[in-house]
Amino acid sequence: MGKACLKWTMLGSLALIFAGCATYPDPATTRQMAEKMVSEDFTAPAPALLKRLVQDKSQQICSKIGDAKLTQEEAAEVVKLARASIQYPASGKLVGNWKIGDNLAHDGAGDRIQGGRLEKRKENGGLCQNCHALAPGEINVGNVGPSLTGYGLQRGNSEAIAKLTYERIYNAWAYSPCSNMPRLGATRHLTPEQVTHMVAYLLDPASPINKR
Amino acid sequence: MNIARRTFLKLTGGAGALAAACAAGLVSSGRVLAANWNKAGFESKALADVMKSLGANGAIESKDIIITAPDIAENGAVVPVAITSKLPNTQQISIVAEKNPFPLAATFDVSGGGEGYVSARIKMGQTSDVWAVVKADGKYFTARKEVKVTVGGCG
Amino acid sequence: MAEPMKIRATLQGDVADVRILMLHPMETGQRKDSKGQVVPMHFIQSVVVTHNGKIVLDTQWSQAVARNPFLGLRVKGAKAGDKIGVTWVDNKGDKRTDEVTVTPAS
Amino acid sequence: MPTTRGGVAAILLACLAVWVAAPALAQSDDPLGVGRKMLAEDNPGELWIEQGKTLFYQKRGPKNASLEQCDFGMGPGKLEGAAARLPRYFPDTDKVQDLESRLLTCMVQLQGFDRADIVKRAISPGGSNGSDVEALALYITFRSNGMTVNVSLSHQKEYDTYKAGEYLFYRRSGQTDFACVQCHGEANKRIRLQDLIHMTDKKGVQEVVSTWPAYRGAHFVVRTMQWRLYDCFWQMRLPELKYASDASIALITYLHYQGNGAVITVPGFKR
Repeated sequence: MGKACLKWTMLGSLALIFAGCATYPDPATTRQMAEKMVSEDFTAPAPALLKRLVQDKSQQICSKIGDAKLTQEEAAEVVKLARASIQYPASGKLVGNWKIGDNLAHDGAGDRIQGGRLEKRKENGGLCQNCHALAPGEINVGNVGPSLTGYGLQRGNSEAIAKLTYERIYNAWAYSPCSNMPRLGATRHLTPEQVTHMVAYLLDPASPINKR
Repeated sequence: MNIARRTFLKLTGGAGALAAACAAGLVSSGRVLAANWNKAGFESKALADVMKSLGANGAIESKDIIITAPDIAENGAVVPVAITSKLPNTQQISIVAEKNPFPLAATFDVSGGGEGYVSARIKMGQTSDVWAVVKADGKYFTARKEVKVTVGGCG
Repeated sequence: MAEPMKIRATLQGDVADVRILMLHPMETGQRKDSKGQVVPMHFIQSVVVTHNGKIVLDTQWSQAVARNPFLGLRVKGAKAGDKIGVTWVDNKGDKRTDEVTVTPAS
Repeated sequence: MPTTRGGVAAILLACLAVWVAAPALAQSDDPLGVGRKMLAEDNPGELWIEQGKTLFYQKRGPKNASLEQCDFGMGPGKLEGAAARLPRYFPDTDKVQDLESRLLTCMVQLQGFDRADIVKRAISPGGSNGSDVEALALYITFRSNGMTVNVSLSHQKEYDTYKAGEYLFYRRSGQTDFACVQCHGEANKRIRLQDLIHMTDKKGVQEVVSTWPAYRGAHFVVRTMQWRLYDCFWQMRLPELKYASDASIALITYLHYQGNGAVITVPGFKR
C-alpha cells in the first residue's frame, strides 16, 4: 500500500491532486502515537500499578519490531544492565527448599489486575509450568521455553551450577539478552528467596523434576 | 468484570471446584420429577449401585459398544461423549462417569427408528473411566474408556 | 422464558443425523454466585425426541450434563421433509418444544 | 495468550491431580484433538445468533430505535460483508473503528444508550446468558460469514493506526517482560495445554481474525475480540485495557490487516 502510494507521488502532478497522499508514518511518529495510547488506554486500581506499562531501558531495547535484529552493542547493554540487576538472598544461600519450589513452579497466579482489583496473594506464583516441561510425565505443561525435565540430572548440583541457575531465573537476560524468559527476580515478580526454592526444585536429586 | 472472573472461578476454577459441582446434592424441594426419572440411579454414589438401579447387574463387556471421547479432556466442565452400540435391538444407553460423586449422568431410551447412537457432553470432576451401559434385546452390556481431566485454566 | 433450541436434522441415506443445542444453565445446586449465594439446582431432566410424532429417544439427565447441553442422535427410516420434534423439561417444570424438518444432505 | 485462572487451592489441587496421575502424553498423536473436534462441530455459540439479530432489529434504548440505521462502513443497515472490512476509518467520528467500537457509537447515537454503561456490561460474567454487545457483535460478524477479510489502508489514520498496532504487538513491558509476540511469535507453542496461535504467520493470524466472536467453552458464553485482547493483558500482569480504546483498535487493525484473505467463520469455538 505504502509503495503504491509512493508511485503515485512519483507521478508528480497527480501527487498534487492526491495532496497529502496517505502513507505509513515514520517510526518516531508511530512511537509517539502508540505511547500516547499506552498512557491513555489502560486503567489500574492504583497509579503505581499503571507504571507497569512504562518500559525500562532493557525492555525498550528488546521491543524489536518484526524481524529487526538486536545489534551487538544493544545486546551488550542488556547483558550489562541484567548483570547489575541481580541481587542475592540475604542468607547467601542460593539453594532453598525444592518442595516449596515445586509448588511455585506449578503456580501461575498472582499480581493480575481485573475489575479494578489487584489479585491478592501472599506471594506470586513462579509461572514455570506455563512454558516449561517439568517432571517426567506431566501433561499440563507448556513448551514456549525449553524442557526442564531432568535439569539437575544433566548438570549436577555444584555451587557453580546453583549460581548460574539462580542468575538465569533472577534475570535471564544476563545470559540470553531479550529472550522470551521474564526477568522474574529483576522485575520483582519473585523475591530472591523464592528464586532459591526454584533453584532447589531444579537441582535437588530428590526433586520430581530429576526423577528418571 | 470481576464478577465474570469470580463466577467463572466457581464454575470451573479447578479440580476441587469441579468435583464440588459434580457432587451436587439431589435433595431439593419443589422440583418436578419427570415420571420415569431414575431417582435411585441418579442419587447412587457408587458404580455398583448405579448398575443395580438400571437392572444391569452382571452386565458383560462388549466390543460392539464404541465410546468416542477424548483421551484428555481440556475442560472437565464439558466432556464430549458419544456412544455407538452395534448390538442388535439396542433399547437403552447410559453414560456413567465412575469417579463422579454421582456417577450416572444420563440414560437414553431408544425406540422406534432410533439408532444405537447418542452423543452428549458431561461434567467430570476428575480423571475417570467413563462407562457405557447398554441394554440390548433385554440383556445388559458395558464398555469403558478412561478420560483424563486436566483443568485447562490451571494457574 | 426458555430460549429456542438450535436443531439440525440432515439426511444421510435413510438416516437423519439430528444435532440439538439447548440454552440451559444446568445448575448443580452447589455453585455460589458473585454474592456468595448458592445458585439453586436447575437442570434439564428429560428430553424427548420424536420423528413424525413418534418417540425415538426418551432421555433422563442428571445435573452432570454440561451447561448449554448438546444431544446428538440418529433416526432410521427418515426422509426429507419429515418432522423432528424435541421437548425438554427441567426440574423446575420449565419446558420448551421446537420442531424442524429433515433436510437432504447438502 | 490463553488465560489461566483459579484460586490458589484450586490451582494446586488441579496441578497435583494432573501430576500425580502423570500418564504418558502420547496415547494417540493428538490426545486432545478428538474432544476439540467433537465440541467444535456443535457449537453452542450458534444459540446467540438469533438473540443478536433480535437485538439488532428491536427498537431499544432511550430513543426507542433499532440499529437498522447503523453504518458499519457499507452504508446504513448494510451488514453483508461489513465486518470483513473492519476496522476502517469513519468520517463521522473521524476515527478508525473496529466492529465493537462502531457498535458502541451506534448504540449511543441512534439508541441513546449511555456509553459508560454499555462498556461496563460489554464483557459478560462467565456462565451468564451473555451481554447485548456480545450477541450483537456475533450477529453482525455472522452476516459476513463465508466472506473474505479485506481490510484496506487508505486514509492516513488507517496507516497510523495499523503502525501503532504493530508497535504495540512488539512492545514489551511489565513484570513478565511480555509483548504479544513473546507468546504468539512462533509455531506449535503452548501455554500449558493451550495452543498459542502463531500470529506472525499468515495462516495463524488468519485463524485469529476469522473466528471471533467465538463461544468460549470454559465460560459458556460468546466472547469477542475486545475480550480476547483484554484477557491477554490481564494475564501479562498489565493494567486493564479499556474496552474499545484506541490501543485495542490499533492492535485489531494490525491483526486484521495481516489476516486479509481469511474466510470469516463465526462463531468460532475456543476451549
